[in-house]
Amino acid sequence: MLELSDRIIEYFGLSHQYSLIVIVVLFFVYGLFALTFGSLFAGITSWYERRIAGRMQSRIGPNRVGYQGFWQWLADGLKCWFKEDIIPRDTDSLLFRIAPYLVFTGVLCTFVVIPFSPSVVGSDMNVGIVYIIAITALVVAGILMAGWSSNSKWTLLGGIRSTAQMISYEIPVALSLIVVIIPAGTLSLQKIIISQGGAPYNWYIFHNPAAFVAFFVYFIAALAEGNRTPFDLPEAESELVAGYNTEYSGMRFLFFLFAEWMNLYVIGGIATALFLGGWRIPGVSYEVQSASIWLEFLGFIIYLIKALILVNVIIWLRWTLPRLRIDQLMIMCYKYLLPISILLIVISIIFTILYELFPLLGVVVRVLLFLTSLLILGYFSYRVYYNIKNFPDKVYLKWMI
Amino acid sequence: MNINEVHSEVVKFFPGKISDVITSGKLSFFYFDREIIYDLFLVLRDKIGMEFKHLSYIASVDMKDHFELIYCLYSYRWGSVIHLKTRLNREGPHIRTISDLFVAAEWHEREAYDLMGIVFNDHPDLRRIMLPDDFEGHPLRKDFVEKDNYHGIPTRRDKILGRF
Amino acid sequence: MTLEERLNAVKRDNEILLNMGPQHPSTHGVIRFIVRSDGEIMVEALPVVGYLHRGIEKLAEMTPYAGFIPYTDRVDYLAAMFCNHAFVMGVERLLGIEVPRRAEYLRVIASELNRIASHLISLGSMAMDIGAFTPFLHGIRERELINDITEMLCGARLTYNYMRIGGVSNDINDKILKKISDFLDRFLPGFIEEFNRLITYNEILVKRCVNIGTISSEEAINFGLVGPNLRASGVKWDLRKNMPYSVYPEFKFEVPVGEGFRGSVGDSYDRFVVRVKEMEESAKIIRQAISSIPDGEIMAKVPKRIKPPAGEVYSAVESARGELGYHIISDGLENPYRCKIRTGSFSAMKAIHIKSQGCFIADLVVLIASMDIVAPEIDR
Amino acid sequence: MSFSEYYNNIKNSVVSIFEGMAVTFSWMLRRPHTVQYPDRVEPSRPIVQQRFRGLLEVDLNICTGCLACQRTCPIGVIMIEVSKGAERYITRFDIEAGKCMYCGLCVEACPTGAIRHTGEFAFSVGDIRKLVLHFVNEPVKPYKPVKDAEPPAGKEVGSIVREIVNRRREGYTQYIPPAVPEVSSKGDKEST
Repeated sequence: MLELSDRIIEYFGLSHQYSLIVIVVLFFVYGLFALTFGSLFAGITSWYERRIAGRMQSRIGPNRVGYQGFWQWLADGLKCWFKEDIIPRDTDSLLFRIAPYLVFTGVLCTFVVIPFSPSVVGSDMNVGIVYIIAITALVVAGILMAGWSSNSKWTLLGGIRSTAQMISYEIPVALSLIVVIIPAGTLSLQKIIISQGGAPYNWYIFHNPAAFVAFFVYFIAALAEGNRTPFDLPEAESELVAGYNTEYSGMRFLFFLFAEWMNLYVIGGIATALFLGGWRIPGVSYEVQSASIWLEFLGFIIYLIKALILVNVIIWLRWTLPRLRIDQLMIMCYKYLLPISILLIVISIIFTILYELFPLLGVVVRVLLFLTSLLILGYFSYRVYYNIKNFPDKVYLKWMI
Repeated sequence: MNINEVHSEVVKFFPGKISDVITSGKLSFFYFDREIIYDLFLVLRDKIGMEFKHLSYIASVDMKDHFELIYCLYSYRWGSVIHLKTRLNREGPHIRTISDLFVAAEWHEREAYDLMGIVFNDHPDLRRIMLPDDFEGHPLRKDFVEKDNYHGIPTRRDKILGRF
Repeated sequence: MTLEERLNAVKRDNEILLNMGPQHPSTHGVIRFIVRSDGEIMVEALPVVGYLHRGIEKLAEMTPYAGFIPYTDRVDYLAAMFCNHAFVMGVERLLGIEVPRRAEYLRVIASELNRIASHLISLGSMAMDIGAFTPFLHGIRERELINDITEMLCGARLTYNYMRIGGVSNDINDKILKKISDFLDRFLPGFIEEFNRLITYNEILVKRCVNIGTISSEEAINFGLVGPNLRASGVKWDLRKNMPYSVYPEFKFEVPVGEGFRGSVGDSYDRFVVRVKEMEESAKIIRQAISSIPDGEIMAKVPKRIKPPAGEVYSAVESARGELGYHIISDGLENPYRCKIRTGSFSAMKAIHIKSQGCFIADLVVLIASMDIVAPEIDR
Repeated sequence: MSFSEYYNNIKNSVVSIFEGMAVTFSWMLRRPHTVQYPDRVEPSRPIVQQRFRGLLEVDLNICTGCLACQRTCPIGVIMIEVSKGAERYITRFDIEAGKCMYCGLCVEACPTGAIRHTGEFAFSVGDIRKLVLHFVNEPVKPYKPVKDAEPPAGKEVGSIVREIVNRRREGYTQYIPPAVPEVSSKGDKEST
């Protein structure tokens, strides 16, 4: 953000003593942009998720409010805004009120670090990843407050379950990110993206087999972090009615939902930044890209597309998989994800050393991994084709009916 | 193992306490005295030749001057079903429970207690199963008269037809 | 002894009393469980039933035989055809009427279609209780086709009132036969394989259902379990095979039995898989029935006012939830003197009460769903 | 927990999740099955099949006033009043659509098929008293079936009920059963 302010000062030819004001204005503008982008993204994903869920369950999903139901999220938002915001009688009212805002800010603060394009980023901290892991602890506090203060047994159960889950899954998230930091050498997200090349095969996901597996470990652990799909235990409808946010209504309830859907983008954003080469355009070096405005905008679009693909996978997982039980969740974290991610770090170190000794090996491994991922995609599309062939319902892509 | 073979076996154990096989309509059964219920069912369940291990249901019938309990037993090993009946007097019908022999019996006996008012001695958890706890009377009895309201809620539904 | 006394008798201080009340997303229908648990592990889940008690047995004593058939639909609205069949078969035995073969075939076709529909709902809602929404909606989509067929056949989607004493009310025509065979071509190889790939072999569902509420065969018989719950525990007992009624002996079908597919014999996963296999068998029966349906009229000669001779009869049918029997006592008048209805879910509740001790709250939900209990069947 | 079991757990879950996602993705490419009733209805999927037991309807041209339907109805939902005296008139034929369970027993009991089920089902009313369908506005002579003469042409199925259903938006007016026309005291037989 600081180079951006210097470039603006030269552009307008102001003298340098104004730089403080320009930085403050820039931060304010960026804060506004991050908030609106996050909320818009959360809103539209809520509509998008219900449409995708509909399609997967051979039904249609909301298509009445606006074109194809696009304004459904606005309608829900207004409904929640005008709905009466009930605070049950004997709740711990202070904690009850603060909890949703804590959860919301916890998620929003990660936007500081997630880059949008080469120069547009909140603040390119050199402790980017550590900051992300630290700030999500705020969400845990918020959920526990919500669970405890609603003063009902069900919400208490939901709150305690989700704290246990989120705290224990922060470790695999951190460890699996370290696997990528070893070859990158830095903690700041911008520099990690810069150190990845543009073309797909020199993304960090294909850098070495450990990073390839680490991508999936991170993805699963981040899902648990965001209380999504196989791990949406805290608000397990069938058992705990709605988990920690049962007693909330109106705008407070909306903040919880905002946090959940914004979390989707956070997971997608961090994964693209670290594993899928962020806003790098294939064949364009960093210097060229940061020079022209249009290439930066293209970088932002590419970043968004990659993040959206991951968000799509998260939504798709939600409507396919059942839910894990609380003890299976813990076993999976401590017996499967943790040892595997530690093992991956060791392998990643070995590979980085090997790459120093034989630079050619790096290219070979990268291309091999890239081909294996193409192979997996090919096998997957064969399975989809097999499904379609074996059932009388034929493909019908004019699905915007 | 149809009903007659079972009857001939069982009569040897409990002479005089078991009536002979009666067939009314399409169902054949025999009566047994109230006192021998526990031993009779123990024999029926555990004797090698019979092994009636599955208690299908316990039906309670109000025969105006006395009550009757119908027990239906299945033997999966021999693929046969038998029905047994017992008579209980009108005032204060009580019989020993068999829920310690058949776990299924516990709920069937609670239903008989709830709807017909038959008390099952030393039943582990003899409560009303379907009706609220403070409901007076046992509806399945022939002489049951429904009260007009329950906690102020009218139970008689007025005839709509003809008034509108 | 009332409920409060029962709870105070066993109260311990470190327990919390959770009220999985009548209004709860995962108790199928209106049933209440008072869960005594410390944290996640349950000490006991005491079932409280009776919220859906309509006193059908008392009503039976006030309505004539022919008029009671619509009431039998309401005993188990998810598998209403079986309730019709059991009652109607009982009265026919009392009257000694011989039902024409075509009517028997129509009854078997309608019943087996109803079994598939009932199993689709029970499997779907079990998957939904564990968290997977999509299988439930795929099941409902297939069930919609069955509803259309039954609507064309007998006029209603859920409470059919299709069978009459002495036969069936409506005849089948080629349009319905074609719709049934279309449904079967779509259902047997295609849907079941896809359903299995989507959810039955899904590792998370397997891990959630294996070794939950394991009931051995002796326990199952002692609890009085019937139907898929009993067969999943390894007892090969199916009324259609062991005490054949109607025209079932003419069809070739196997009885799936639980063999501990991924865990021990008689756990929740076995009950899930046994139901999936039973759907396949029912589809085979319907195929055979459609291909060999005889001609002839569909109603026997029945007197205008049905007055069966004094006597008793117990007629049982293998319903989707096990043995469904009517013990009808008639005293020669127009109304039955007493009509006891024996249903499958009633004894399954007792099994849940015993098997829920010591497992997680999340497992209670799985146990309830795997027993496939339906509230109206319990309370009648 | 041996290593092979550990490995199998991972392999099984990866393979089964992979299969499950392939199934759901294949459903994303197919046509949804929902029929968007009431405004976008597809002709290929009729809302109501032919034998659907919808609202009951009585065609008074062919009703003989034999009260068979009233007797067979298990819950007593039909009420018919036939005036006594030389000239029998049907003065009231009410069906309480709110309490009826659409079981179809009355339709089978009717000798001439006067009472029948229609395909109508959308009948929500603001006032519960309007749920009672009144089919007799002025007294009607019950139809006497002549041995071989075919019955007079009955109205098209559903037309009578549709009238009542379309009138449901008007306010509720108390239904007064029509008075029986005075037969002249000498009881001379008019030509019927």
